[in-house]
Amino acid sequence: MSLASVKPVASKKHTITIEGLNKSYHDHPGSGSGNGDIHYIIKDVDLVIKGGEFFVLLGPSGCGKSTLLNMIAGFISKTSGNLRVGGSDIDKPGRDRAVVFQQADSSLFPWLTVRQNVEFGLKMKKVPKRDRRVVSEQYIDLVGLTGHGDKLPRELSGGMKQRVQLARVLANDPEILLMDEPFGALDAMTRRTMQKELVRIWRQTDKTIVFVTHDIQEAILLGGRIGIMSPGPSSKISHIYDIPLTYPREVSAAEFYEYHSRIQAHFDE
Amino acid sequence: MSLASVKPVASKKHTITIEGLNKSYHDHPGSGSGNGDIHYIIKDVDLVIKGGEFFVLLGPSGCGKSTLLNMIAGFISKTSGNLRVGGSDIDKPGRDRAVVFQQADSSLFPWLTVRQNVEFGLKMKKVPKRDRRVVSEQYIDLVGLTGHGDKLPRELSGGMKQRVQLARVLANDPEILLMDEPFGALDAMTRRTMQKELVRIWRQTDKTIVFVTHDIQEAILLGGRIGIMSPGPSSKISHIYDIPLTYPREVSAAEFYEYHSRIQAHFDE
Amino acid sequence: MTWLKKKWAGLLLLWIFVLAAWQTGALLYGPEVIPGPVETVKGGVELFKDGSLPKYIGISFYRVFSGWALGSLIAIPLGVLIGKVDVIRHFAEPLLNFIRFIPPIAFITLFLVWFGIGEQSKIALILYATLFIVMMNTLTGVLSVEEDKVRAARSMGASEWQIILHVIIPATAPYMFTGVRLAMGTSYMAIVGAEMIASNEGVGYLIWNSRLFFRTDWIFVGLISLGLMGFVTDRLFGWFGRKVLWRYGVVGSTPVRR
Amino acid sequence: MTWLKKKWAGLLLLWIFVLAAWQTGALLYGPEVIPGPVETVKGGVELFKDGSLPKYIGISFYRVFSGWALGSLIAIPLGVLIGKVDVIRHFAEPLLNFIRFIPPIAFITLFLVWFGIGEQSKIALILYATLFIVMMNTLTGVLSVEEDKVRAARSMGASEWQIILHVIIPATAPYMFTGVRLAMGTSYMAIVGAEMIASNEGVGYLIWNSRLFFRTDWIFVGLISLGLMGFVTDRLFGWFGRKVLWRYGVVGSTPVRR
Amino acid sequence: GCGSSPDSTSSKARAAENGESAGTTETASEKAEKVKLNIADISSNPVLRVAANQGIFEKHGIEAKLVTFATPAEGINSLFIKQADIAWGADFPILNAVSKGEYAIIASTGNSTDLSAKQWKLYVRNEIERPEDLAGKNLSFLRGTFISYLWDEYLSEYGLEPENVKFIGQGGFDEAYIALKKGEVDAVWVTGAAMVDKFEALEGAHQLTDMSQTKVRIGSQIIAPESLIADKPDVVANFLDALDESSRFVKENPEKVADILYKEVKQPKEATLKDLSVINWNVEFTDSALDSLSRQKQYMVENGIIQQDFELRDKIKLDPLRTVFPDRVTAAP
Ligand SMILES: Nc1ncnc2c1ncn2[C@@H]1O[C@H](COP(=O)(O)OP(=O)(O)OP(=O)(O)O)[C@@H](O)[C@H]1O
Ligand SMILES: Nc1ncnc2c1ncn2[C@@H]1O[C@H](COP(=O)(O)OP(=O)(O)OP(=O)(O)O)[C@@H](O)[C@H]1O
Ligand SMILES: O=[N+]([O-])[O-]
Ligand SMILES: [Mg+2]
Ligand SMILES: [Mg+2]
Repeated sequence: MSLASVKPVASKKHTITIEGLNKSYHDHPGSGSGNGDIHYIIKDVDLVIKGGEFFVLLGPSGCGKSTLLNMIAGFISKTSGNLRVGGSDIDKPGRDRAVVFQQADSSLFPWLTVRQNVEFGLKMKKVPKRDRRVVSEQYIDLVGLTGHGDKLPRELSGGMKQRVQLARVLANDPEILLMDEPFGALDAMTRRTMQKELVRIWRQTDKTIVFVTHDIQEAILLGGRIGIMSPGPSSKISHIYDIPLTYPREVSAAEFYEYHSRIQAHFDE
Repeated sequence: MSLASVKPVASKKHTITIEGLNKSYHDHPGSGSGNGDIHYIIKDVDLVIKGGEFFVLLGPSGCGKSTLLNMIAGFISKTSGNLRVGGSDIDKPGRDRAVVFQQADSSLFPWLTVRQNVEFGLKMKKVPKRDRRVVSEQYIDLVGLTGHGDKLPRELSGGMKQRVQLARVLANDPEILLMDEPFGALDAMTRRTMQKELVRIWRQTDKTIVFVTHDIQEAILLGGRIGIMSPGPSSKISHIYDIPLTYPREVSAAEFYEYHSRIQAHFDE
Repeated sequence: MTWLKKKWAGLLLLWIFVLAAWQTGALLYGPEVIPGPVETVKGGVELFKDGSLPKYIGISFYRVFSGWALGSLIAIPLGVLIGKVDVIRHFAEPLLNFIRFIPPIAFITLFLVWFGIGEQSKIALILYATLFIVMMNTLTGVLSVEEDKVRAARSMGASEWQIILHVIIPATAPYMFTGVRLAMGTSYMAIVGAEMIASNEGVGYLIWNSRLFFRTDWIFVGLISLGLMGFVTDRLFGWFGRKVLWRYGVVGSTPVRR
Repeated sequence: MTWLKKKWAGLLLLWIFVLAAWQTGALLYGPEVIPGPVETVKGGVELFKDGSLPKYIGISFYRVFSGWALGSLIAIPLGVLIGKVDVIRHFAEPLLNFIRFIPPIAFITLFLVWFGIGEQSKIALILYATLFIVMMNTLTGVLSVEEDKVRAARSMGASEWQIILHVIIPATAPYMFTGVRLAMGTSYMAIVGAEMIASNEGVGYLIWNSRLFFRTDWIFVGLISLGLMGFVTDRLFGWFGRKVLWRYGVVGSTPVRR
Repeated sequence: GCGSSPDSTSSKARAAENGESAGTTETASEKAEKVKLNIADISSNPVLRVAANQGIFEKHGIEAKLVTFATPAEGINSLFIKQADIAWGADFPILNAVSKGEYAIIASTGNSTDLSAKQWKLYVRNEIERPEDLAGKNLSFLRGTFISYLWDEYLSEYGLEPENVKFIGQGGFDEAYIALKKGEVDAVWVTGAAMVDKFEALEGAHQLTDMSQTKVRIGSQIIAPESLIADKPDVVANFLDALDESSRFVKENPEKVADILYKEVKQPKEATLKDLSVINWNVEFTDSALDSLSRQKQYMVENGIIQQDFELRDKIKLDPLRTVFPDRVTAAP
């Protein structure tokens, strides 16, 4: 909390550039409704996410937030358009883009200890055991899990598991963090704590974050910019809000309430 | 919303009276830690919940909220103390006390349609089919599920399923509704809608509600009185807040913020 | 390679591959050991023409079906009972975990004594092969009914009997279905044992008896008939489950643990 | 009635009940049909004293263990392969769903040809009985590995081979374990068939051969030995899973679908 | 001996000759209810199946139900569990059965001849040219049958000790065939046309001898519970009479019998026809039958197969046989 409350603009190379991006599926020919029609989930999305920024994707359930994030992650392929990170086209997952999933239970490796989970990426890169240990200690400390390194995921609470996910991806030193409703499964109190922690970590490390949520309050608490996705099908980024509030932010602040009302109004209309 | 914003005091008979209530478990003799010691979950709880009131039980995870609620429901037995509803001791579940569970998926009957779920209690009472139909229509409408009566639970969203739970218990015309974090599994937007709906339904019907949550904001949005449970073990009701705000309540109101700060402070200390 | 992913192409290739492997084996070992596809088809036609193959399939199917249906009908209530009543479960579990390792074939003599040399002893053997699978699946199903469902029913005024009828049984349906479907597989496996004794007809008899005359082509006809009978009835039953029991959460796909 | 719930009391009552039922049966049918507990114990002692029972148990255990272990070792990689490679799965699935209805006993002649009259053909029969269960369980396990885990590993830079080794296999471990444990049960069931052929020793031989001399007491000794062997090794294996594989999510309780 | 039978006298004529006891049986069978009998059989034996198929049992007042087992021995065992009333089989399982329960031999089927002994053939691997070469080899025997006895006699004839060879127990001839083919056994006794053809065609093996070259003659006997013999001697007699008629039918109508066997148990016709050319079912009881029984019993007692010795003559009840075929009982136990 002793850091400056406004982030310095990061270098150009981490920038995510999206131009005229489309994603469509063929309707199942067998199913009752469609007969092979093309069904657009995302249509003509243009977006530039600058290196080092905390960008929030906000939209109702089913609008295509995960679809967009998964394309950036390289998990699913685009139908057409351009999608570049730091100048190179994205066609598969890469160590530069780390993903924090909503369900820690389905994405952590339950047979590995917290430390082994955190060291997973390094082990895949064949980093020697001793070096791995140094890195994992550092990130376990960073996310506030000091002393829990030898526990298995099942021995942790939901919030702690999400911290493990964070430490696990940070240990690989990615340039971008892609987070798909990472706090959606947590209870209200834990969620509040985790939001604060994430802001702290973001400010301590030098990462670009793309954060998906459908909670307006969470979006305003976290985002430097908030991209609103229109409801699907054929959804796009309908508006981008700049949130120039200083961190850490408080729900009770007057400006906070103002942004909340504006964005809420955007959805209500 | 056209009803008066303050509920009339209801008749005496629905009152829940709790005096010196205890619940303890023997530690497992086999497990490493304990050797048959008695472990108090709840110790010396005194509480009177008046007929027709909306009472919220607020406390951190694991403090014993569900344990207390399950004793009122008659699902688990008390270790000692008094527990009466309308003058008679509680020792087993009864039609007068309906329960709305947190997980709709585990408590609804997935093989029955919405309507059949709502008619379940009446069918057990051998009410004729035609009469059942009249009642179920009424409550399906009340919870805002008009037209969804022939769907199966799996075809509904999380919020809709909780509406089915509500309609299902209301159709039995219980005197008390016991609700254990019924909106805990819903996303933020749906949860807000359901909170509003619950207040509307409570004001339209003539029920006593005991509502368990660990979300301060939810507690203040809903409760006429809020009972704070101290963290376990041996937890009790450490304080009761009166919330004399009119319904429907708004998070952004100044008084709301005041209550929120006070209760938050209670937990932080 | 996309055409490889098409189902029909895969199936076609599969069959070509299987037939080729079979023919190679036949050439390698000679027809008296492994009859080739052609010999087998000839043997099958021979048995079909004189009416014995359809008769055998019919009679084996009748035995499998009767034993399996009866076994399931007995096992389901027993499974529910064992699951619901703790005292009985304490009795029954160790016994079940002991008996389930004893193969049906070992009971041939006993069943002959009890049920005679007619259909009954054969059906009883199939029944035995069915019983434990269905019982243990039902039992597991009953034990995994969510407590919330039972509590909900109870606080809506359901009696214990109503809870069994309206909650436990429908909630356990997918487990029963899986058990019953797995048991069908075991029943087909048990038919050879059942028709080994005191029997003049049936696919199991054909397989076992053809050894005496060294008609390996007939053995193969029998094996293929068994495989096909199993495959077809399993698919039909899966389809039935999907169509009729889907609202109980029954999915029609292949059960894993045969 | 609380004492009834005590486990030892239940077990005691169970055994008294079982013994009583058994003795009643023996009295009813006569000892040559159902030998009573006393006759059976005598028969067992007789076989034990001349050393044949321990030898038979040892040799059957050796066969069951070899076939089961080999079968599992073959089935697990095959299951992973079938699960991971779509093309192969399209080939293999219909074939598996056909063959799984053909009982091990039907392959006796074929296995004799391939593996001779020695240990190998018996072990091969057990192996066959094991193969499909383990393979299909592994396959299902591979198919149910959460996509998130694979994606996480991939975006942390794991190669496809590393994903199989470090994600798919550990995540599938509980399924493999269940399959392997269920297969153990089936192996005990198959031992009678395996020892029906070209065999002069073993518990299955004892059961089958005693029929020829109508030594029903020995048949019972054999049956009880099989049940006990199965029960004990199953418990041991469950305990092993709980102790060694618990971090992979393996629970030690009885698998349902034998 | 083989020459003494079958004679052409019809059973009816003979029954008339024998006076009132057989005569009443005849009329009783026409008027009264048919007597139900479960008869244990194996699929490759034509005599019982033809008797059932051609209505011969029915004619003799018997409602027969054939129960098919894999081996005669298993059929005999079904007497113990009261699933069969009458069974047949070779000396070996018969003796095993009568040693254990209230059963008696009611007739022999007359197989102890050179001709029938010729049908048991010894196939050996080609490297075995003389009986002495069997030393140190693997010899196959079918479990629960007389073959172990046959080996014992055969080996001792050539001065070989059982300790010098290895016996491999097997469950069926198909298994023995494969084992011989693969060299896992070196010598197999086999019978039955279908099997003999297979063994004959086997490369690497040849026929060394047959059983007629040995001292061993096995008989085949019919066995029934003593209670049945005591309570319904007339039914037993009728059964034997029917069997005799059927065995004559079998000899006279080989084609028809081959058809019946194919239709009912799927035995290939060629195999049946070959078997029929040497089949020799004669309902009788001769000295050679008694002889083979006594010798085998001695072997079984000595080898612990029969645990409690017994008096053989107590276990042979020939009264029903005498009433229908008095001149065919030539041995007096
Ligand atoms: N493989 C697919 N084939 C066809 N349609 C798909 C596929 N994957 C997703 N969809 C559809 O795309 C739409 C967007 O899905 P997506 O998961 O991206 O939404 P979301 O905004 O992440 O929703 P949520 O907030 O519920 O996570 C949905 O309507 C979904 O049904
Ligand atoms: N059957 C039991 N035996 C022993 N301890 C139990 C049992 N049931 C609950 N507990 C313990 O009682 C305490 C209170 O549990 P309870 O479920 O009532 O808490 P809660 O306030 O509802 O928590 P949450 O907000 O997570 O639902 C916990 O520490 C729990 O471990
Ligand atoms: O009858 N015998 O099989 O020896
Ligand atoms: Mg999503
Ligand atoms: Mg709770």
